[in-house]
Amino acid sequence: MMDPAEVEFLAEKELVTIVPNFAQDKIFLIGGDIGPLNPGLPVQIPLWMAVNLKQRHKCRVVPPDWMDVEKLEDKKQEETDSKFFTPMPSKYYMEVTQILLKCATADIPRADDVRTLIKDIWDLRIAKLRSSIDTFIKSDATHAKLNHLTLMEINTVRSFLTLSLDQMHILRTNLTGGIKPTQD
Amino acid sequence: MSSDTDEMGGDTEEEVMTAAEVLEKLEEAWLNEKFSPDLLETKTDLVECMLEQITAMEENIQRAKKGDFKISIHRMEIDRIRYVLSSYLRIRLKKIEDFTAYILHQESQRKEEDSPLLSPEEYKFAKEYQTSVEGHFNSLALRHMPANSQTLDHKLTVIQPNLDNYIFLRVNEDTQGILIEEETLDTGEEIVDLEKGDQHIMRYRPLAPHVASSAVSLI
Amino acid sequence: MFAEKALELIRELKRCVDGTMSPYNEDAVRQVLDEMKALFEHNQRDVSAAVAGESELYSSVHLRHAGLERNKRCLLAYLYNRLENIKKMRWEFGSVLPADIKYNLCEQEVQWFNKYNKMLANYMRSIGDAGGLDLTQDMKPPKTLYVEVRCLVDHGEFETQDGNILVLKKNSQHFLLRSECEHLIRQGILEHCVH
Amino acid sequence: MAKQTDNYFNIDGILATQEKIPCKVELPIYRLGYLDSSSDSDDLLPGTKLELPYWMARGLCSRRRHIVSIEMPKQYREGYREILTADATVVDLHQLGPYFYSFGTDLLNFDHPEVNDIAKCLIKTMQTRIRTIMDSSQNSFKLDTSSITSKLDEMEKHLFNAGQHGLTEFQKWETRETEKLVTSEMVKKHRKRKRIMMETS
Repeated sequence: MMDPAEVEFLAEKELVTIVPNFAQDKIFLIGGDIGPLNPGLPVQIPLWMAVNLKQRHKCRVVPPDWMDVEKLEDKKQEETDSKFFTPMPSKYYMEVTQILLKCATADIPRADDVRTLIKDIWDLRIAKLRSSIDTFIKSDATHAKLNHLTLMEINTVRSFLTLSLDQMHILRTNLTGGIKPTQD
Repeated sequence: MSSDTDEMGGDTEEEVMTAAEVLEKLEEAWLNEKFSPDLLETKTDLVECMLEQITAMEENIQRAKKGDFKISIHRMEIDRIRYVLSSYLRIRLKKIEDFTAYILHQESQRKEEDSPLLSPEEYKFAKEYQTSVEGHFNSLALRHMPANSQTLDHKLTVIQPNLDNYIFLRVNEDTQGILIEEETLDTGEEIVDLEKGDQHIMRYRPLAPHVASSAVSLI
Repeated sequence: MFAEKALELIRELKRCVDGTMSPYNEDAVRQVLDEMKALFEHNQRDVSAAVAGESELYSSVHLRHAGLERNKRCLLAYLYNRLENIKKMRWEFGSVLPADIKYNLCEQEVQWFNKYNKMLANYMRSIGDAGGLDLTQDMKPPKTLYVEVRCLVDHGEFETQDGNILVLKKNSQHFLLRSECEHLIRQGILEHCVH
Repeated sequence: MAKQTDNYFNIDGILATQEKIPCKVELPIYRLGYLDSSSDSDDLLPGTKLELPYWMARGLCSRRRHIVSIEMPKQYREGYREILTADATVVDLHQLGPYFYSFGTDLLNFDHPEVNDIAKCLIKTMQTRIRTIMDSSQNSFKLDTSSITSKLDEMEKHLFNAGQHGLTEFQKWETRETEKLVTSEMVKKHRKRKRIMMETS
């Protein structure tokens, strides 16, 4: 239903900080104004644009605060200790990591450790997600609150989960005796 | 190089939106349309406004100096907006094809003051599509059948979207008293309050009016 | 048993692999219509007799009626699902169908494909006020403006958006605007090279 | 509309309503004796037992009509319900009818004392099996899944495919494969088939 590339497309609207190595007046985009850019001065721009500038060697990327080995280690511990999903520092943590590690590896300290930690956190959360799906379906509940789950996480189980619940709803409706029009 | 039609004039009471706000609304409409089982109201204004913005920007690009740094950034933005527009209209077209008779019926039952379900172009397409499919059935099958079988029984053949499909949503405005499960023999009725910022998974049906009013967004 | 042929048509659809089109089964369709005709005629006879007093004949009438309806459902489902497939092909192959696929369509299906092609084109042209929007493009979110491509076949001349003429020769490599070569990639004429 | 397969044009819906039900003729059905292949009689006479597809049985047995009476197919009777309640995960639902849930749901349209128990059994069965379907669809990427999928009913297979699709799409994204613009699936398959045909002819 939704391609991960589309989730990434949404993530690319996130603002990241870059330090440009050139000067540029304000750019009037349809989606809002960007800049001005001054050499050496940090500025926030959308991720898609940062990737483009980086590819053209026109900037250095400042990693987001949370993209830091110590902070991520704490986060991993918190996620391990908690029964529930903990709030993530960015709702696009997976996509932003993935993109920045590809196009701006050199700008990110201990990039390999960051990659591993993010993947560990992801795996912890996905395992939690699967057992909560199982509990949810077995519980006869008809709805659930899913705070702190990110879009990419939702997306990996989206079809499976919605189709299962659709089916459960039909089976439950059978039981409560809704007489259906016949169609043979 | 600035987007010169920065504002979209509305009717008397409507607020005037900036191009950036229109784009945001369009993106929201795109995701809602993507995840809702039924066809939502047409957002013709948003689509037309964004297409005008793109055209204006393309003209600006033509006039700009070759090799200007900004050109590629503007072009990338145009590509991104065009993607949202095409994807949005494609999803709608698919639903129109899947549920043609149902949608045309809904549209014919619509009250004067309600917003249209289809844009004029979509309506024309839906009509032509329905005629062509029924014509095909007729020429290859129905007219060769015995006298009492020659018509399509719409009660049986109309395909409807399943409004009971499950969807994911994010709450934009506190909304009280959503009846998510009617009272049945075995269970009592179930009512939930939606708090701003929360995410839920539930059936689409009780939420349909709140998607239309933007109190919740589908994710 | 009633509606056996009709069921065969449905089994044929179920077997059909994605991206293929089985030959239009004119023979089976005719047999289904013949069976319907026979059921209908028998029923007419029995209904007249039943009205004249032999009401015990109604059981057979009901059963044949169910058979008529079943045949109708299967036959229409056969046509409907083939149209769905034809439509999908319009989006995947473009406005010209490969000859071997077209060969498997019946005449009315070819006509329907052309009609669909036309209404789709008219619709896309009517979007907005500036010449429309090609919805068969931009199938994936854009990543870069330009893409590096390699020709998989000899395709001949190609005019780029800025008016240059390129010759797309097998194995030649080019740097093109994504928006102008997406179709050629989808149709397997160019290959997108990613590093 | 209750379920996807109720859609008039749905292939699985048509196939599910083709499943057989044991019936007993209650009123004579004249001149249709040939529907019972085990007898030479011209008519179907009261007391005759035969199996009819759901769509036919439904036309002859309803609140208004009792031309035949029906029995529940064995895979929905108490014996099988007990097996499913004991441990549904080990049961080969494909063998019990490739449309176990869909056909089971259709059967509930009959006025029959067991329908409530059948409805409960369908829910329980799905609830018990869902974890296995999910885990196998999510973990066994690149492994042979046929031993699992061969025991799934058509609806479950659909769920399995959805789960696996979600995973493969994510993995393609993770390895940046999604960045590559590709030939449409239909075109690719069509080419491949053409090549095979040319090589074998």
